[in-house]
Amino acid sequence: AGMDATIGMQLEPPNLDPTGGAAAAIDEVVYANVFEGLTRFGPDGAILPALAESWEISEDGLTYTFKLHSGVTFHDGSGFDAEDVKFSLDRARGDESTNAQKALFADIASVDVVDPTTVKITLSKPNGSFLFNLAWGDAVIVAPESADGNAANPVGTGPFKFAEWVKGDRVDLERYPDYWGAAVKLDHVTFKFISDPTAAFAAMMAGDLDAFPGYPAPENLVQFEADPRFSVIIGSSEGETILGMNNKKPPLDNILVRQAIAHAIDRQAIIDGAMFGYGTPIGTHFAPHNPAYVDLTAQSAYDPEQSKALLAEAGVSDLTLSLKLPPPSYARRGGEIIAAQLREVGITAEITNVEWAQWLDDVFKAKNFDLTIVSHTEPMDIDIYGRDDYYFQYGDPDFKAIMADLDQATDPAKRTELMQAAQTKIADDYVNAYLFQLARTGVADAKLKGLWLNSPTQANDMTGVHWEE
Amino acid sequence: MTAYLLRRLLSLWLSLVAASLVIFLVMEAVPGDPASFMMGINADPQAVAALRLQLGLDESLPLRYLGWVAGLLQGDFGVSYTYRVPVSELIAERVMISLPLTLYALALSTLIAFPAGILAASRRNSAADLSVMGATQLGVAIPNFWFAMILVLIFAINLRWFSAGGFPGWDAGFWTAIKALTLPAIALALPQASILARVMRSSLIDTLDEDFMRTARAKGLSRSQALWRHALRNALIPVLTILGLQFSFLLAGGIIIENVFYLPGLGRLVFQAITQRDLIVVRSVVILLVFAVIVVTFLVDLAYAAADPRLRRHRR
Amino acid sequence: MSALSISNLKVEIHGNTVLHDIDLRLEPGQILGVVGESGSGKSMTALSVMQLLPRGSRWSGSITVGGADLATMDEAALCRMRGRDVGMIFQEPMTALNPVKTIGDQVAETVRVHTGASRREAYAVARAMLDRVGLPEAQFPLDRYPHDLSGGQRQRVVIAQAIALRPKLLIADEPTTALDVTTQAQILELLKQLVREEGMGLMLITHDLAVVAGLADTIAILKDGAVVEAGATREIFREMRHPYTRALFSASAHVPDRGRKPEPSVTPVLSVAQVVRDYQQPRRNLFVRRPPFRAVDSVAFDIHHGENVGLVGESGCGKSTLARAILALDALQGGEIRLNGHVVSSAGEGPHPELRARMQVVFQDPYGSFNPRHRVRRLVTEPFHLLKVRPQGAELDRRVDRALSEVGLSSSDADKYIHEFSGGQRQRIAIARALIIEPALIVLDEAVSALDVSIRAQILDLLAELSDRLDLSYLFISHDLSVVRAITDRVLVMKDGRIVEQGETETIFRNPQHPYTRRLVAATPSLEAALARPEG
Amino acid sequence: MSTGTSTNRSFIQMALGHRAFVIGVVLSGFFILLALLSFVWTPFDPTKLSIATKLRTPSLEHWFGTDHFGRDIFSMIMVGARVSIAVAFVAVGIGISLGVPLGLYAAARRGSLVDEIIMRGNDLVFAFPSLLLAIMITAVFGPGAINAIIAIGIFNVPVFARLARGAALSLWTRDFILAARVAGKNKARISAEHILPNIANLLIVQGTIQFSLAILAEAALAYVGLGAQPPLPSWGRMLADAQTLISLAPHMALFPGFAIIITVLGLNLMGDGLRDLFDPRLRHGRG
Ligand SMILES: Nc1ncnc2c1ncn2[C@@H]1O[C@H](COP(=O)(O)OP(=O)(O)OP(=O)(O)O)[C@@H](O)[C@H]1O
Ligand SMILES: Nc1ncnc2c1ncn2[C@@H]1O[C@H](COP(=O)(O)OP(=O)(O)OP(=O)(O)O)[C@@H](O)[C@H]1O
Ligand SMILES: [Mg+2]
Ligand SMILES: [Mg+2]
Repeated sequence: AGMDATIGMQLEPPNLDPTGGAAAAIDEVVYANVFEGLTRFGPDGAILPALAESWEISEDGLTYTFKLHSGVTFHDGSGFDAEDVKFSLDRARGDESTNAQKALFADIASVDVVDPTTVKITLSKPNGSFLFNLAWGDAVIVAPESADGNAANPVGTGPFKFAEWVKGDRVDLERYPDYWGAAVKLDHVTFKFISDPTAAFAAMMAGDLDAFPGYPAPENLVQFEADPRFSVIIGSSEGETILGMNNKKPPLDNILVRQAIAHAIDRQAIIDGAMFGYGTPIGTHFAPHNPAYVDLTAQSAYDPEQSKALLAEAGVSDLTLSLKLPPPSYARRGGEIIAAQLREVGITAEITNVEWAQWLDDVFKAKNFDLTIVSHTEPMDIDIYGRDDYYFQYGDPDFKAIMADLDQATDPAKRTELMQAAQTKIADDYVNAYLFQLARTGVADAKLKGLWLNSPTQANDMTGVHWEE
Repeated sequence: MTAYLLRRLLSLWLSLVAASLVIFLVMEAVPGDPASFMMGINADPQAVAALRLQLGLDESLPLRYLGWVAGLLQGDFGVSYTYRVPVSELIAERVMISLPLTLYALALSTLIAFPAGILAASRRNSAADLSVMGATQLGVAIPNFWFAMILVLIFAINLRWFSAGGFPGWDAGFWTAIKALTLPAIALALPQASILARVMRSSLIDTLDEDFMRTARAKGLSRSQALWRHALRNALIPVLTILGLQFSFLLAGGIIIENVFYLPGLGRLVFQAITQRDLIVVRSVVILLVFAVIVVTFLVDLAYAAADPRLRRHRR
Repeated sequence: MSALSISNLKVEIHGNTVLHDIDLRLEPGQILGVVGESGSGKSMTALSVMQLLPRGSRWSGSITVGGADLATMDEAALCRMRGRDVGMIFQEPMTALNPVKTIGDQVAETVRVHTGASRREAYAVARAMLDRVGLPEAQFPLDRYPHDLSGGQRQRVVIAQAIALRPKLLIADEPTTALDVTTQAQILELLKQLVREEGMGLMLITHDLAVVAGLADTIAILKDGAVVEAGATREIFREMRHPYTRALFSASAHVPDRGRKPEPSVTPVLSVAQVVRDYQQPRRNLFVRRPPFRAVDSVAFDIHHGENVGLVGESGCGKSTLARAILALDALQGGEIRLNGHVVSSAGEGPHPELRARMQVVFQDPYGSFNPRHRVRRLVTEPFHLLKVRPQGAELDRRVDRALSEVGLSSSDADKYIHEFSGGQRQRIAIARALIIEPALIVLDEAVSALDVSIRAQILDLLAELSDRLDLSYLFISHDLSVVRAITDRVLVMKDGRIVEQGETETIFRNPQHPYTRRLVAATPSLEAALARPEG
Repeated sequence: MSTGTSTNRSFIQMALGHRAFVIGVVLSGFFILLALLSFVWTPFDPTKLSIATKLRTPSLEHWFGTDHFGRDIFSMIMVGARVSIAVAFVAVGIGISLGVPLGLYAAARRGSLVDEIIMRGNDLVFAFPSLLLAIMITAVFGPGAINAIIAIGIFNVPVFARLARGAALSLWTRDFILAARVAGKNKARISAEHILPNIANLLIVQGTIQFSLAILAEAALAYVGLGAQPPLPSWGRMLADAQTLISLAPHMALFPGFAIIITVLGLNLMGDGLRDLFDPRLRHGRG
C-alpha cells in the first residue's frame, strides 16, 4: 500500500517488447506505463497526443507532420528525438520486422526527420485510421541503442521504468523521476501473474493484490460487490465474442445452415450462464459502445423453431459439427452452453478443448474446424472480414469494396455510414454467430482510484492511479 | 562398490540418452508452432517466418536434436523461445522455489509419518493404530488439489493467517519465505505423509516379526528398546525407496499445487511452456527432472548400502 | 535350587491349547534334553520360560527360574531376567541375528543392557565371549556383519550373546538343525563344555534322539503338548516304558528292508562322465570379469538298474547343482551325461522329451514342490507333458489311481488341493508324480530331510519297496549319513564339487578311506553308539 | 484366486469377516452401481442445461443441488462415476496386459539383455514426472478420455512389470517350477501355467490400488482440462468447474470431492483387505 500498488494479471507476458510479440499481456504491463507512442488511446478510446505534442494532416490525407515533445528522455538517460521515431517506424515495417501488427504500417511510404522535434510521415494512400494505428502498443517508440534488449529489459519513455521481472511471478516497475509529463502518484507498481481463477479470487480476498483489472471469474463478482473492502469495475472491452464458423466448409458454406445456427443460440443464456450476466449481446462484429454501432441482434434472435425450419429448408439433418474451444472461460463455458443449445435443434456439436497454440495451428492456420468461439479483442477489427485467408474464410468481394472505401474515407459521417454498411453486410450473410461484447470486469481495493473502466486497448494504464486517503 | 558405481553411471548415461530422445520426439510431435503462437492471431506471415528463422526452427530434425544435446553437454540449455532468456536462468529461478518446497514437504511428511507409523506398528490393532490407519487411508484418498483449495479457503480467506499464495522471494527473509511455502507444503505433504506412514508401519511390522527381534528380546531388551535399536534401521529400506520416489515426484509433481498457490515453480514453468509451445524449455526442464530422478534413485541406493551392510558387498 | 522348574504349564494361543500339563526340572550343571516330533510343543515350552510367547497367548501353571517365580514378575523384572539369568539360542541361525548390526554390537548389547558397562568394557566382554565360542579375533573382528558368516559361525555368535553374562540357565532350541553334521558336532561340543565349566543348566531342544542320547543327563519326551515320559536318559532309553518313546526310538533307528542286490547291467541307467558345472560370478568391476565359480568339478560315476546310490557331503559342496545337471535343467560346461546310453545333457542342448521322461525328481521341501493352485490330479499328471501320446479320460484316471495307490494314498485324494495334506503325504504325492510316467531313475534331493522321524521312516520304507518292485534306480542326495546308510547300495562322497570317495555303502561307513569321509562319519551322531557308551 | 469350492466358501466367509474389506467393497461398490445405473436411469439429464435454475443448493428435487449451468449434480456424479471408473479400469487394464507379460518374460530370461532392456525401460518411464508426461501426451494427441487412458495406462505398465518380475523371480527358484521343467515344459508355458496363477493375488491387490490411483490421476488430468471432454461429465472437471465458486456454491465442490474420496477410499480398503485375505500367514497351511 502507501505509494505502491500490486496489480493482478491472468497471463504473464512472454517478453516485454510490445513491438516484438502479439501477446496482450505485454501491453497490459508496458503500455503507457513504460512505452509511449506518438499517439495513445484515452480511457474512453479517444486518440490523444502522447510523444507527439500536435500534428498536421495534409489536404490529400497523405502527409502527417508530428511536432514532438522536447526534453523527453529514455529510461537509460538517452534523449528522445525525431531520429528515434524514424528508427522505430522503419524497424516495425522493415523486411526483418517481427512486429506482429506489421499491417498497421503498411501504408507508410516514408518517414522523414525534419528537425529533432519534427517528423514527417508520408503515406502511399490515405488512411482514415492512421492516427488510431499509431496509438497501438505495437507502434511505440523505442531507442536504437536499447531496442534489441527490450524483450527482457524494456527501455521506454513512459512514467514508470522497468525494475525487475521474476519469471512466472511478477514484473516490478518503479517511478521514473525524469519523466517529461505530469508526475505519477505511485512509486512502485507490481504486476503479479496469477493464471488460476481460484487463486486470483483467493489472492484478492486475502489482500495479496490491490487490484485485478481483468478479473477472470465473473462468478465471483457478486461476492466482491457485497464486500465493502472492494470495488468492482465493470466496463466494456473491445472483445467481440463470436461463434466462428468455417464458411467454406460444407454444409456451413450454405447461408441457411449458418442462419439456422445463429437462430439456435440464446445469447442471454450464454451471458448469464458463462459470464454470470456480464456482457452485452451483439448482432454483428462491432463494439456496442462505438458511436457507429448498429444493433442487429433482432436479425438473429433466438428462435429454435425457425432454426429447425431453416435446417429443413437447407436439406440437412443429423448434422454433426466440431466445436473447438480455446482456454478462456468464455469459450469453454460458452461452448458447453452452445453445444446444449444446438442439440435442441438437432445439431451435435462435438467439443474439443484446445490450447492456444493448437488453436492457432488447427483452427487458425489449417482451418480444420467447423465451429469455434473466440473473442476478437483488437479494437476496430471488422476489417478481418475482408481478408481472404482468415480462419472463418469469408472474404466476400462486396465487403472488401466497403473496406476499401473506408480506408480512403476521412470524412467522419462517410466513415460511419461505411462502417454501418459493413456491419449490416456480415450480419446479413450470417458469417458468424455473434454472441456478446466481452465485459471488462475488474476488482480493486475500494481505496484504489484511477483505474481504467473500459479497455479501448489492452492496457493497465497506471499513470492516473492513486490511493484515496 | 566401485564396480557397482561404474555400472550405475553407465546405465545412468544410457537412460539419459534414451530419455532425451523420447522427450525430443514427443515434443516434436506436439502440434502447434512456437513462432505463430508468439505472434498471435493477426500476425503478419512474413513476420512469423522471420521469427522462425531467428529461433532456428527451420533446421532439420536430427540437426536440432544434436544441437540441443551438444548444448546440454556444455551446460547450455538454450534460450527460451518465448521469454528470450537462457533456459538455465529460468530454471535457476524456479529451482529456488521448487527445491525448498519439495524439501519442506518431505520434511513435513517425514515428521508426521515416522512417529505415526512407529506408533501404529508398535501398538498394533490398538485404537491408536486404527486411527492412524484410518487417517492415512483418508489422506491417500483426498485429491491434493481439492485439499489445497480447502486449505486456502480456511487459512487464507477466512482466517487470514497465511497469504493465499505467491512467493515473496528469499530476499524477503527466510521466515517470510518459509511462511509463504507452508500451505503448499502441507497440501503436498498430506498424501505423501499418509503413504509414508503406511509403508513405515507395514515395514516395521514385518521387521518386528523377524526372528532377530525375538533374539533381542531374549537378551533382555524391552519392547521399545528392541524397536528402536533393532527394528527401525531394518525397516528403513522400503521407506527410503518411497522417500526417493516422493522426492522426484514432488519436484515436478507440484504443478497443480503450484497453480493453486500461484507459485512460480518448475512444474508450472513446464506446464506453461507446453501450452506456449516453448519446446526448448519443456525439453530442457524435463531432461533435468529425469536426471534428478535418476540421481536421487542412485543416492537412495547408496543410502540402502549405508542402512544395510549386506548390500555393501555383493550385488546383482 | 533347580535352575528351572516347570509344573502344570498350560498355554493357549488364540484359544487353542498348544501345551497342557508340562512338568520339567533342570538342575545346575545338567543338560535336559527335550525331544518330540514337530509341533509337539518344544518351542512353546522354551518361549514360556522366556515369557516371549506369540501374541494372543495365555499361560497358567508355575515356572520358576533359579527359584524366582515368573508369575510374580512384571515386564521390567522379566527384561532384567532375560539375557542375564536365562539365555536362549534360537532354532534358525540365519535369521536370529540382526543383519544391519555388527556381531560385536550384538554380543556387547547383552552386557550393556544389563550391567551399565561402558562401551569399551562391553566390547571386551564380547571379544572374550567370541573367542570362547571359537571365533578368534584375527578372523572374526567385532565389526563383522552376520551376513558374511556361515550358518555355524552365526550360531556361535548367537551362543556368545546368550552366554555373555554367564546365565544360570541356557535354553537351546534346535541349535543345530540348520547345520551340517561337522558343524553340528562342533556346536554340541561347545555347549557341553560350557555346561561343565560354567555350571549352568542347559535345556536342549531337539527332535534328534541321537543328539540327546549322547549329551543329555535327563530327558523329557513331548507329544501333543504334554510330557509323556521323563527321567534319566539312560533309563528312558533302556526301559522305554511309553509306547510313543518306543515308536520314536524305532523310527530314528529305522532301516528299511531291502530286497535282492541288483546286478550291474551292461549299459548303466545313468552314466555321468567328467561333468563340469560353473556359476558365473558377478563382475569385480566393469572391466574385470571374475573367473566362474566351479560348483561341480569333473564328476564321474554310473548308476545301474535297480541300484540306489547315495550322494553325501556337507552343505554347499555341489550336490544340488549336480542333481540339476543330471536332470538337464542347466547346461554343462564340460563332460557328458548319458541315460540308458543316450546323451541327455551336454554343453548346450536339452534332452529329447522321451529321454527326459526316463528320469524324474523328488525335492526336499514338501511344501514348495507343488503349485498350490492345482489339484493333485493335475499335479501328478504334469510329467505326461513329456509323452507324445498323453493318456486321456479313463486311462488317465487309471494311471492317477495307480500312482496314488502305489504311494499309499487313495484315489479320492486326486481332487484335493495340496494344502489339505500333511508334509509326509505331500512327499508321497511328489513320489507319485515321479512314478507316474514309469521312469528308470529318480533323483531324490534331500527328499526326507524335512520330515519327522516317524514319517521319514515310512517314506524310506516306501522308497525301498518301490525300488524293489519296479526295479527303480535312485540317486539319493542327503547330508544325513544315517539315512543314506539305511537306504543305499553305493555311496558317493562329495567335497567342494569333487567326488572324493565312492564305493559300497557299508564298506565306506565301516572303513572310510578319505580323511574327509572319516570326519563326516565321525561327526554323525549315532544313537547306538551313544547308548553303547559306558556310563559316566 | 483359488477355485475349489471348499476353499471358496471359506474365502467368502473370511472376506465377510474382514471389516475393512467389507466397508471397502460397500463404498466402492456403491459408486460402481451408480455408474451402472446411470446407463438406464438418472434423475435428470446430466447434459441438460437450465441456466434459470443454476447454483441451486441441495433440495428434494436436486439431491446434490445444481451447478453453474443448472445441471443436476447428482446425475452428473452418476455419469461421472461411469467415466472415472471406465478410464481407471481401462488404464489399469492396459498396465496389466502389457506390464505382466513383460515382467514375466523378463523374469523367465533373467539376467539376459532383454531383461535388462525391459527393466531399464521401466526405470525410464518411472523417471519421467508422471503428470508432466501425461500433459505432454495429451498435448500431442489432444485432450479426451481416450488419451487420458493412454497417459495413465503408460504409467501402469512399469508398475505391473516390476511387480510381476519380482514375484516371478522368486517363484522361479521354487521346487515346483523345477518339477515342471523336469516335466519338460518350456518357459512360456511355465509362466502361463504356474507363475501367472500364483502371482494373480498380488496382481489383484496391486490392481485395486492402481485402480484407485488411476481415479485420482484422472481427476487431476480432468482438473487441468485434459480428461474427458464436455458434455460428458467427469468428477475432476466438476471440481475444476466448482473451484471458483467454492465459497459461493460449496456443494458444487463438495459432492464430486466426496465421490472421489469415497471411491478411492473404498478401493484402498478393498485392496488392503484383499492383501490380508490373500496373505498365506493368515490362511491355511503353515504358520
Ligand atoms: N504363533 C503361533 N500361533 C498359533 N499357534 C502356534 C504358533 N506357533 C506354534 N503354534 C502351535 O503350537 C504348537 C506347538 O508348536 P511348537 O513350535 O512348540 O512345536 P515344536 O515342537 O517346537 O515343533 P518343531 O520341531 O517343528 O519346531 C503347534 O501345534 C503349533 O501349530
Ligand atoms: N545360482 C547360483 N549362482 C552362483 N552360485 C551358486 C548358485 N547356486 C549354487 N551356487 C553355489 O554352488 C555351490 C554348490 O551349491 P549346491 O546348491 O549345489 O550345494 P548343495 O550341496 O546342494 O548344498 P545343500 O546341502 O545346502 O543343499 C555353493 O557354494 C553355492 O553357493
Ligand atoms: Mg520348534
Ligand atoms: Mg542342496
